[in-house]
Amino acid sequence: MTAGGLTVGAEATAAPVRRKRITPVTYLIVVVLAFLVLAAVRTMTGATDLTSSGTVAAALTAAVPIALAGLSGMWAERAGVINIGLEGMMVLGTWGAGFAGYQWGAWAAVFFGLLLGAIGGLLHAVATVTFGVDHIISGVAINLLAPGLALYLSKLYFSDAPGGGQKQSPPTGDVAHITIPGVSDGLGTIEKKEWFFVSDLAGLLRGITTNLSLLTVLAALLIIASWYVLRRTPFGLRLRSCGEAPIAAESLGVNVYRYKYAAVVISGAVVGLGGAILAINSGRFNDGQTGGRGFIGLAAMIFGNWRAGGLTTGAGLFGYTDAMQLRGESAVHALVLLLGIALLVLAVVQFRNRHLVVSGVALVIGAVLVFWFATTDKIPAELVGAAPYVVTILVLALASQRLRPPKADGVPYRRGEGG
Amino acid sequence: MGRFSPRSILLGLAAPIGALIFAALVCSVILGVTGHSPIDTMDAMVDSLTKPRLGPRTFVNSLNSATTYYLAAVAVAIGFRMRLFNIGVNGQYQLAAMVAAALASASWMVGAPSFLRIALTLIAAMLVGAAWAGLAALLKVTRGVSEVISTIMLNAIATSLITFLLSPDRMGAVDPSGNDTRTAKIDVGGQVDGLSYPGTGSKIYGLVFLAVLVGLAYWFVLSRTRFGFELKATGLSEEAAVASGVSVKRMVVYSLLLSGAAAGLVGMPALLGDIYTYSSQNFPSTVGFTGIAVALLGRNHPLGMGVAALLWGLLDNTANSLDVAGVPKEIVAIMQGVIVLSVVVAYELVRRYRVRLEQRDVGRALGTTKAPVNADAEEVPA
Amino acid sequence: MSTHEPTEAATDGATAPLAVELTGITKRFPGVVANSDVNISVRAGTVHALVGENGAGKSTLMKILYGMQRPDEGTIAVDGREVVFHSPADAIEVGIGMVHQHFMLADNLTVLENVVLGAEPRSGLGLDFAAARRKISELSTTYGLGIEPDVLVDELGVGARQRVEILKVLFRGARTLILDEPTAVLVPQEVEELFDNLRDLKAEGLTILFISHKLDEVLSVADDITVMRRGTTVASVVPSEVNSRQLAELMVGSALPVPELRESTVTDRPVLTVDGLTVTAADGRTVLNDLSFTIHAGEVLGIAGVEGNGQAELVEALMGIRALAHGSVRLGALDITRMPTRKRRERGIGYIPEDRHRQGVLLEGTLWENRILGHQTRPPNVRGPLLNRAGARKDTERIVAEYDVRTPGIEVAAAALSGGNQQKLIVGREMSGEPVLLIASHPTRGVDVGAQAAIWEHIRQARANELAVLLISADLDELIGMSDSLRVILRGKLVAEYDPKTVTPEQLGSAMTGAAGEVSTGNGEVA
Amino acid sequence: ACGGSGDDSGNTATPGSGGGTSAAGPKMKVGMAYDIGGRGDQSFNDSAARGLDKVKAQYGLDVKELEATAGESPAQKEDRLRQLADGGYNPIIAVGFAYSESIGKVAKDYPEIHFAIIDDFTEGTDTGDNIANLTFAENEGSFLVGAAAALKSKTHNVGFVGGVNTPLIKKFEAGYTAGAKAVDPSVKVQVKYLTQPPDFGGFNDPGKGETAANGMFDAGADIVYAAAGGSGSGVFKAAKAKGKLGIGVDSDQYNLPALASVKDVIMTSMVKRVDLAVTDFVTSVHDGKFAAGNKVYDLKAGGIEYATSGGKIDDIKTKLEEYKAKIVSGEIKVPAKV
Ligand SMILES: Nc1ncnc2c1ncn2[C@@H]1O[C@H](COP(=O)(O)OP(=O)(O)OP(=O)(O)O)[C@@H](O)[C@H]1O
Ligand SMILES: Nc1ncnc2c1ncn2[C@@H]1O[C@H](COP(=O)(O)OP(=O)(O)OP(=O)(O)O)[C@@H](O)[C@H]1O
Ligand SMILES: [Mg+2]
Ligand SMILES: [Mg+2]
Repeated sequence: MTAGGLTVGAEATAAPVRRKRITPVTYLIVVVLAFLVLAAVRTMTGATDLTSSGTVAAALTAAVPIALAGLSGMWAERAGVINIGLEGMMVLGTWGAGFAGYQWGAWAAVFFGLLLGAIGGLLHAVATVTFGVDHIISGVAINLLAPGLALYLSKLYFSDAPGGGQKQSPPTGDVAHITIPGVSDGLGTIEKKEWFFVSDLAGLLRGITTNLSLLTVLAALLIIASWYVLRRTPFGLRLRSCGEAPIAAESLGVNVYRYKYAAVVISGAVVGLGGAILAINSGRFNDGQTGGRGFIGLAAMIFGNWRAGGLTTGAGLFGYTDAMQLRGESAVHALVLLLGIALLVLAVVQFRNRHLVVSGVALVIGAVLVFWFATTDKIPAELVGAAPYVVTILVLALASQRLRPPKADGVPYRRGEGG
Repeated sequence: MGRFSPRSILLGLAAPIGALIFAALVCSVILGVTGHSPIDTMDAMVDSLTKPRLGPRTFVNSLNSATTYYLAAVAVAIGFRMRLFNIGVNGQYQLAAMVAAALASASWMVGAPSFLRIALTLIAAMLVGAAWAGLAALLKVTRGVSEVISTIMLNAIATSLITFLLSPDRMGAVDPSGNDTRTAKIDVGGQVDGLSYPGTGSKIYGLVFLAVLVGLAYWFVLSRTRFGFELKATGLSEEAAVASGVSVKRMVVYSLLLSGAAAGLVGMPALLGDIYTYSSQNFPSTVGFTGIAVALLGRNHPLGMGVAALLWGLLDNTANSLDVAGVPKEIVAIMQGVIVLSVVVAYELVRRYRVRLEQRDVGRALGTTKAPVNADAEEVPA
Repeated sequence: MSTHEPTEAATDGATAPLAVELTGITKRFPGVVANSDVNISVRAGTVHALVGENGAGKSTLMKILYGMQRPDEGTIAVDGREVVFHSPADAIEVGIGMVHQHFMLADNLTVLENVVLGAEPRSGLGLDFAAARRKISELSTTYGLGIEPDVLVDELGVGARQRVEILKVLFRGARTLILDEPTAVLVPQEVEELFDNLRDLKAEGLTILFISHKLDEVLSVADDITVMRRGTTVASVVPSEVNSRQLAELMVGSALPVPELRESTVTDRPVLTVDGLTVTAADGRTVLNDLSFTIHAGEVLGIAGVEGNGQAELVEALMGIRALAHGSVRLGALDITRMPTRKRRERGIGYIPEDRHRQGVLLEGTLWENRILGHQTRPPNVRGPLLNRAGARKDTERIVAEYDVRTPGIEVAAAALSGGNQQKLIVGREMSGEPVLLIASHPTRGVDVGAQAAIWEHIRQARANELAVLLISADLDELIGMSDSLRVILRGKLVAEYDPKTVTPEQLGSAMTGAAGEVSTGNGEVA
Repeated sequence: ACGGSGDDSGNTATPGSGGGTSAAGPKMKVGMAYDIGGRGDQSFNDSAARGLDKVKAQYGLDVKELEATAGESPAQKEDRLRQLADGGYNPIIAVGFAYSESIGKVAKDYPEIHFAIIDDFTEGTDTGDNIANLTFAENEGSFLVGAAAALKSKTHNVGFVGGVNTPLIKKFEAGYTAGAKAVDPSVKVQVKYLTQPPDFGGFNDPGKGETAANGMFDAGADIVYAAAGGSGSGVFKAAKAKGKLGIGVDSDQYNLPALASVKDVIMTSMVKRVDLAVTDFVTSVHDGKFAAGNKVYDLKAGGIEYATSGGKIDDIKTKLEEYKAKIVSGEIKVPAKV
């Protein structure tokens, strides 16, 4: 069995003509329109949590580890190595943060998270690049190994530490949080007015300027840096060429092994950082802390079409719905309406593009959601937690699928055997 | 060169045995470095299989775990065979077990003949598992949604759905202790009797035979039927399969449905043979992921997965003994990870060696192994 | 004809300095000696051609010269100095560039990215896109390559891709160019353009090593020719002293087979009737536009065309892999327009796909499993829903014997067979079960002369038994020799029809590139 | 009552008929099977561990502590108890209701061994002649902290963050709401559970706790009760950032080292004296006074308390004591279900 999966259903492989690229301007227009709809729904339903600064801040915090997991996946897969071991490497990151954090503080925690994640990445690189092991298998093995190792070491190091336990570390400490004083308060006043759009925008801005963790800033910088390095530097070009056409890269003197190693180790470090941030934001390392975020990050990466911007959007969407479901049921209820409206808009768009079936399905689901919203006051508490997952599936199912994984993703490579 | 030549068998054994030895070495090093004695650890593991009372119990528990793991592995393997990654076995089996438990304990079932009740329970579990997997299939063939994402999402959604359904107003029952949310208990008529094993009161799940049956069916379908051939062909080369007239979309739907149906059975041995209720507290909740590891370790092979499931079950069930002996039982998880990794590395190394041998054989058969300096000897057919 | 020992060639050109000298090169692979004591001397500023059968070891030798493979024995000297290459980077360093037999391009990267990869101009940390763009445009105009730097390679046709490959080499300032079968996918006109480019390069003092199976081309462009057979050099000649027939005999050690149909067996019973076939791609482009033709029992219809003009889509549409936007397809009297692939195959359509590794075989499957592929609903492979393994094995033995598949047994994986033997197995399989129609895409591509002759013979025999054949090939000699009638496809349309008895490859080439202008149907005589 | 502080060394303890220990004999062997969190969870299991440590020092016990693995099967829980029993441990304490089924089965096979299970009493499942069920009236303690919250709230708006939506945690919610409403019938109580079973991550995800608490504070609450195990630290973190207050659970969280950085926002804690139950139980076995059946640790028995560390509720202590007295006397019946 080779990794990579079946291509059936994803029509993306066709269409070798010049595709319409979304220009920044259209992108901006779409974003503003979407925000207008959001503001309108907020005004209609009075569910202030839809756009409140608190939601935005919580969404940001929830999104960061997922975005870093996705980013990590992108680093590896851009070089042609599938990394399903993200979850395990993230666990290593959380443990490293717990280990270093309680002894030397939060920034040491960050560093150790990076380091342990990178070691996890190195293991994956040895298995997949040097030994040519199927990428999925190696990833699964790492996902088994890492939590076991973390717990084993926890018993060794944390059991007797003050405030620690067999399955958790003592507190890691936190890094500084920044608030822009005047701005935050001013925006807060506007946010409270509940003016259409203006207050919503204020909430958004306040959410990202108030009590912002430096780690969030670090993550944002890392995403931008990754984009730059992969897209704009020789190193990035060579790395991507290993994921698209390793034999071609080899034929131009690129040492494919070295770049694959670099990519997978960076991948491990990035997701390790995600783990560290998770641990620091929670205050300590905990068994089972990652809770599948590595997998969700992988989903965000696929959602984002193996691109930095896309995966950030995916993680943001996930973080947003997750924050919302934790903050209040009324907002989730309003979310149903929002989703309904979004689907109805999609139905119209798809109808104009003559995708009649998709349009019809979107119409029906959209109508059902709007009806559901209209006839109920709240969503059963048990189901609220599913909101982020349902939204992700719906978005994936109904948005047009133009996914394009790196061509040699998951394909084994050995030097001197190609061509 | 036959598949069963001595050389072939020897090579086949070299990989797993070498890997196990290597894994034992790695774990010894980890134990040694962290101040635990590898020998004592080994002792504790051996003890847990040989001591009176403990030994038979560990064996029975391991066999029971293996039964569950095996079913999960088959469910996973059906997809893997055609490079379809059903990460969602976990959600599928839990949802299926919950609905089946509710059905089996329903009051209108109580009078029915035992055989019928059990059969209905199993069928319901398979249907629910298949339906939940079918959602992922539907999303894939109609919208091209990667089954990796959709099944991860469906796992989480299943969790919410189960809690929703487990409310006493819906499919759940009131728990007398007030500490659990669960379905009503299945009474004796709906249970499957276990098999006694000398030396312990623990019983072997009666449904261990179901696992064997599923394994046989898996083997038969894959290696003896057209469907199995097409599944394998799709896995080896999607494009070749399409060119040969296989409808890959249909195969995706069938194999995910089958995979889901097998997943539906995962919870049944424990449900009908031991726990008798689907409880949010006490029903094993990660078997689907174990199934992935077992399938990979057993290389999707019906017998290989059986061996892998047993090994896994044994390791899992010696964990308590390690703890008692003062060795952190997490070493078991480490061992499992190292085994998976070193087994596949070993297989890969052996595979490379085997390919070289095979090419050499081909070369010999064609007479090109020795470079002929003057090639005029061989003439070209006109 | 005068041939001499390879070493003499060196003395022959003693006047010119040697750009490359390979001495005593030996390279062994598991089970094969790809190169055995090879000696070649290449004079600077010349075009040196390397010819030989499939598997003679040409590509391997060139990969050794390019640092992609390490020789087991022997030495390499460049410009008189001995060198040791550890990777292509070392070879590029001393001014060697190689255009490989198969494209070495990353589809999802732009032309610019493909070209600069590994030799990127930098500004600070980043890649200096402006400088790269400038240099590429410069080279492109100098050599008339017509390359835009910012398009995705994905969007380029084969000709353009070939030029990108050459640009890659020039970009690195190579003084010695290795071109491994650069013309295999080009039509005659494109080949001419390429050769013009080569002459320009030579005029600038560059040295070119050139591999081709098309001996006429070799004779027209080369200054020296080295012939390889079974891993070693057997002769060194100059074009003025040999003709292509002699060269071919040097290559194979005996006379060449020729593709030809002896007498017409065409009947008037239509087997395949295509009417108004139109296919659109996922993005809405029309890739096949209103195609209509009929193939009768005992007739071979050849389709000529530059790759990428809709041949692949046509085959897929006929096989039921791709849906039609309009039009109908009939097999005999039966409308099969909407029939799934399997049913079509059950009705007697055999299929030799263009890319055997991707579509034709399961590389990891055994030979008998490959025998079942595509015939998994028919005896002797199955009984009802069950496989008949014994039946399949037995019939595989038959194919191996009848089609001379060289293999140690039927339990080995198909990957262990050479390409030609894989192809013979596929042909044998598709000829099983008495097909009424055979769709053959490049049936002899990459197959050596012996196997080629065998495959032609099998097609001939089946045709005599009233098989209808749709033949698609890039080898114009094969097309002309094997077809009863010929059509030309260009940009998804059938633009011309020729009688293979009278048409020349040049005429076909013109029509294939659209250079023939108004010639269309008027020029061709209907068969 | 508190565990007697009599002798320091176990060797001088009175020989017990059922305990199987004697002055001259080997040390008494106590087996403890924790739930998933294990020793050091800074919460429920840790409280049991504290009790064990105390009696260990007191009687010089030989103890063996094992803990559960996430996602394990009931058979593995059963095996854990049997290993302890086979190893000669007596008594054996199972911490947490997850052991309910297993302890019932195991106890039947080892009639000479004394068992205790914390937090569960199910007739026919984990009852027997050799099983002591140690349960707590969490609703009563929650009532008091609910009352404290309502008394202290300036916004008439308080919150409840439950870790996982289980009946046990709902019991906390029921008491809390009742207490708050008893003080101020118009008070608004916001309720949120972090996860749904079988996802028990809600007991161990401070991030979720923080988000949920922030939501409540933003919606007007000024005091939030964190009945969420390890996730509580997130609630306190949110409270600290927003200048609000939190209420702890299980132990006196003001004094936990792991929460030192947020202790100043912990108004009080609903203390569940698992340690007391453990010491009581071990002492009873040690003294040969084992009693099977349900022993409820409630306000009256001193098994449930509210913490006063930090002095934030000193001003309302009298009122709380009044409520406490009413509950103890039975004048107020605290609901156990929502
Ligand atoms: N990586 C490899 N491993 C094993 N054998 C190889 C490898 N590469 C080439 N060979 C063998 O070496 C021989 C020479 O191959 P090579 O590709 O050099 O032939 P060629 O002359 O270029 O043929 P063609 O005309 O088909 O391109 C072939 O028989 C092939 O079997
Ligand atoms: N990259 C490779 N890795 C391993 N083996 C290879 C590789 N390339 C070629 N081979 C082996 O070399 C042998 C011949 O391959 P190839 O198709 O190049 O042969 P060939 O002589 O060119 O055949 P044909 O003339 O039919 O094209 C096969 O056994 C094949 O498995
Ligand atoms: Mg070849
Ligand atoms: Mg070649």
